[in-house]
Amino acid sequence: MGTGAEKLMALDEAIKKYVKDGCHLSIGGFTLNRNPMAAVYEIIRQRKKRLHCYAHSNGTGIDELIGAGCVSRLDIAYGGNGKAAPTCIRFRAAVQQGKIQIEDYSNYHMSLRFHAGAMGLPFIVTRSGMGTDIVNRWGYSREMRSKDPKIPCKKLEIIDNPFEDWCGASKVVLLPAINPDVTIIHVQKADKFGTCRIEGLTFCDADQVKAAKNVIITCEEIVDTEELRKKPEYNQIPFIHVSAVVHVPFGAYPSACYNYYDYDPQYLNQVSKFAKDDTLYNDYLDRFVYGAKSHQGFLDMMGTDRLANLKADKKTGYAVDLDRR
Amino acid sequence: MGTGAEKLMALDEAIKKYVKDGCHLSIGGFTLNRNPMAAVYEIIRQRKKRLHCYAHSNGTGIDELIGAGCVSRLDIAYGGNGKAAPTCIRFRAAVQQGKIQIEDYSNYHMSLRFHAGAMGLPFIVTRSGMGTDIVNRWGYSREMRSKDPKIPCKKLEIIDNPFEDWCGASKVVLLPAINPDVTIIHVQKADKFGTCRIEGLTFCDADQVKAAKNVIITCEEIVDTEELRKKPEYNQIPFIHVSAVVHVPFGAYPSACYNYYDYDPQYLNQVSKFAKDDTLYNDYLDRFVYGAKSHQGFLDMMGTDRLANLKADKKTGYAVDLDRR
Amino acid sequence: MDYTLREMMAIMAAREIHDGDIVFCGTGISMVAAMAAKHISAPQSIIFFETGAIDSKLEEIPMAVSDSRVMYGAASNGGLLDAFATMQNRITGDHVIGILGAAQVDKYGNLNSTCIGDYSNPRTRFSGSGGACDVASFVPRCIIFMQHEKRKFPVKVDYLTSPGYLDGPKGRENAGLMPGGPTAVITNMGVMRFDNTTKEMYLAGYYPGITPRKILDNMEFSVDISKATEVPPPTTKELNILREKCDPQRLLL
Amino acid sequence: MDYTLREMMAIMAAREIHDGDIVFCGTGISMVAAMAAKHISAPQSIIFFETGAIDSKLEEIPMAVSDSRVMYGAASNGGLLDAFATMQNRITGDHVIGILGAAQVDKYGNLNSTCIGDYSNPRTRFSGSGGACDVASFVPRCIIFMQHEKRKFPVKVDYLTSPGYLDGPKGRENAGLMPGGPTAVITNMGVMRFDNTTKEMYLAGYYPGITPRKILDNMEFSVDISKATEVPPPTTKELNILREKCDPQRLLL
Repeated sequence: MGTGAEKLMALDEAIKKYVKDGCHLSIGGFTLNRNPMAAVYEIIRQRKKRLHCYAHSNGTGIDELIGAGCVSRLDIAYGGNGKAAPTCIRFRAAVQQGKIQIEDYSNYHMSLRFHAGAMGLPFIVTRSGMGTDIVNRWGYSREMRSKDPKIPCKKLEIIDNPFEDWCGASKVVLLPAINPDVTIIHVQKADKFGTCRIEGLTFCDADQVKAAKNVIITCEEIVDTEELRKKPEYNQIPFIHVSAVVHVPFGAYPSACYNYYDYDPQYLNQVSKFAKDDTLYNDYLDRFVYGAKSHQGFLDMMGTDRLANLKADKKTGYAVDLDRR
Repeated sequence: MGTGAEKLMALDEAIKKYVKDGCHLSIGGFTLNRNPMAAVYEIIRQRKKRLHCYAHSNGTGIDELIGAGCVSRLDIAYGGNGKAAPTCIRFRAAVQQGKIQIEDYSNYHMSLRFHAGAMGLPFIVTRSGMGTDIVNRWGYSREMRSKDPKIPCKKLEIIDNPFEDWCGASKVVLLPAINPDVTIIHVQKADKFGTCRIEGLTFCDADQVKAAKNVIITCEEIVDTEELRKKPEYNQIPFIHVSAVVHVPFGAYPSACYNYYDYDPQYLNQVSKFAKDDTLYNDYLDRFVYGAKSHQGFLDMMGTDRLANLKADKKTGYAVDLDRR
Repeated sequence: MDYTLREMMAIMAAREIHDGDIVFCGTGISMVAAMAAKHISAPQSIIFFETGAIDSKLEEIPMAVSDSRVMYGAASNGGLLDAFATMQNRITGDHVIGILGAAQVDKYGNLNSTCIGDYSNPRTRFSGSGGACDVASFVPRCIIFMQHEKRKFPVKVDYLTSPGYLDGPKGRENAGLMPGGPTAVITNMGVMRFDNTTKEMYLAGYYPGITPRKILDNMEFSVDISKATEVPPPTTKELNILREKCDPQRLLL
Repeated sequence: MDYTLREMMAIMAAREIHDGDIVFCGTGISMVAAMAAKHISAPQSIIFFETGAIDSKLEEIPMAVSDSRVMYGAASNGGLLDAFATMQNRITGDHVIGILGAAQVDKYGNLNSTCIGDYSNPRTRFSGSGGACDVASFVPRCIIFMQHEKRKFPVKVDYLTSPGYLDGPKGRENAGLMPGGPTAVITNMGVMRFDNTTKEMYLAGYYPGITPRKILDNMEFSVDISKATEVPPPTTKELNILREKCDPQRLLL
């Protein structure tokens, strides 16, 4: 929740103010696209610990947070990152080594849980997953749940349709809402008060924002309020939901930002190589994340030619004929 | 549901094909804005009977359908029409005279019920209305419900929160979904396959469309498919949901159509005067609806000067300084 | 400076709005009150409508919440689901103040905007809830506009459309509702508030020229008048802003 | 004309898609199959993604369902909620055919894409459901891509991520699911289908050069091979379209 005041902030300041050790965090975007990577790397640089994360399919962003040891618990539907890592590599390693606790959901389950949070409901209904282990197996035990007021007492509940067989449904699944302490998303355009215009697919970003107690927006461009308000119907997020606005060009890099730049296949392939080995991955973090000091430092390492090569074509919104092997 | 085929049709043909006596109907728009009035008047001209209508706040449209005797049953949140009729006059008369059966909901209730229908859920959750007569009093009896498979067996159900006090909720209301046989909406722009772009407030139109078995779109302009697809994120309704597309300029008149024209205060005031008396209202229908033969005939009666006076200003989307007394 | 009762009511409501409030507006006088607050004392208040427009600029007065005039210069134009979620959601909802009207109000602030007489066979039918039941269910503070007439302040409302405190203390909690309830009933004679403990209506203020006795004469139930004081009339500044900035065409005043 | 097994698989899947189908696409070979169907035999089929793009034009092959390439020329770009509602909703959902991959499939077409070993302490962790569990729950027809290896066709999946027919006839109904279930499992050796009555997998076709025996050798459970016939190889026309129109950069084939 935010007021009508101006909210421009530096990235390190926003992360310091809103992302606390142990807090519950969700990030926007989906696998290769519009992950708030600048914010993710800053969280790593500030060595945040014990985060409880909520993800439908935030490939790149979540995997780096896990790899850097920031995450203790994760409600997740999908840990994959396109061709470079069909299963996110640090996610896989952390689960196999028992370094994080996880609970599995489907993408619709997670989207609905954010939707319920945004709507102010305790739970939401779906017909997905009955008969599967997603419904039958819990990742967090009853005991663990009973000790932590920030986790719902059950993973889910199945009830008979109280309206007989209305809509042909005999039973439904009820899923508890998520209200993260913080949601961070990266958008194309925002004004200094936090009103956002997302271009292209919105994934679940708007619901993740509206469900959260605090919201950090990173954006490619700060746009005049008057300009954004000429077409209010294209602004998915009004400023009332936003706590901080940070101007970070290339803030989704190395993931894509529709109409601005493409994902960087070369970088994603390189991370995947490093990620396969604990030592190599630590070296990678030292060099590219801790060593970069800031997102601008990181972009400088990449160099302007490399970034220019990813520049989105005006007509399609992506880099046409980019070498994506 | 529609395919990828072209769906252009004449209005009378579309109404004849999809709006059957006794069918369950919802129309788009809200009180003074984007009611599909051309379709409403055509339904009246075709003397459709026994419609079961679903309305949050479709002032003008629903009131004319009721006045003309097309409606038997109505799930409704609000029957009002701005300054010209704070309570819709034919609606009031029909209820007081016992001519229609109604069941009361709130605007959020009705919006959620369409949302549930669009999502394919048997019911949806809210925290609105507990302790009120909207929850405690039913308009349709259990007996009536048990005889009609097209009405849910209960108005609603209250259950304890199965997740203890998650989100601070002890109880919630469950509302059954609506899946109308037909939804009719009026939009600014559509292509011949039915993909729609609504400008300005969307009200519940997209959910009403997605919840319905058949959908008629009336539109101000038929736009090239290529043109609409340059910005897919601004198209709220993809063609897969649409059965028929009808080109009807001024199709929302006498209600407003943002960016195209304003509502006509003079016409709405005139209808309100006629509506207060059964005989006068019948004369009104004879002259302006049955007598007009078609929407174009009706617009011709109004005259081009009158319509030109309602033309929307480019910057604001409405007729600036219109005499609205 | 002379003023009408309608102007007095608009100003009284405007005075209830704090800076930073998100103001849920209906049609009519509630819109003028919200605009007045924004121009006078709460410049950072945010006007929003159940149809989905947030922080509307309102260059002209809308005649309905669906009027295209609510869309102009807004931060976002969503739909009904967005608007009600903003109120049902505690993160934003706790910052909302609702402004409602009704045909009847009882001593616990419960509202009827549905019908007079039996629901299944009503003597007089009104518009129905619209979003009123939702707003009254969700938000922590509500202002209610009423005309002071005996039949409008009955012992029991004919139909309970929008929840006040229901049957008194714990009423909302027992029913499963969020905390909330009306904070002020603003009429053409005075301002009523609700006791923190009993949740019963009491007379907080009466307008210049009106006596508490006259107010009681215009209600079916009786209320405590011991705390009532005369309300200061609108200031010249308030009236000028109201007339010149909020409703220059005199559409609603 | 020579062809790879991957090309054969893509063509086999494309042949399952009917004109007018709404095709739920994942990443990789499923996208190529959907594009091939659209170019060859089902020009009115509609490609859509769980991320929310409907009827994408796909001028270049997307490398993930969030790739900006899925947005180009679409009828609408919504979000996840829109996409899954399109499938959960019977009006549109009954027209959807899903294409899924997995790490394991059992004889009732139940899929595992979560882990090998015990869920609370897995030997190998995979990506997890993504939208697969949802698609398999909602849509009436599903195509499954698999590599034919013994460990990928186990008697019991280590984790049941996405529902097939669960424990057989009535399995979905008893669990509360909608009708549906997989219609074909397309592997690098042949095509398996499911018996209408028993809901058990059977071998429907084997590729040129492959024997039913070899297929059985690569499965932990046994299936009926009595109805199996040799599958016609891809035609020159099919292959040309696949190579020239669907994946000219050879990113996925």
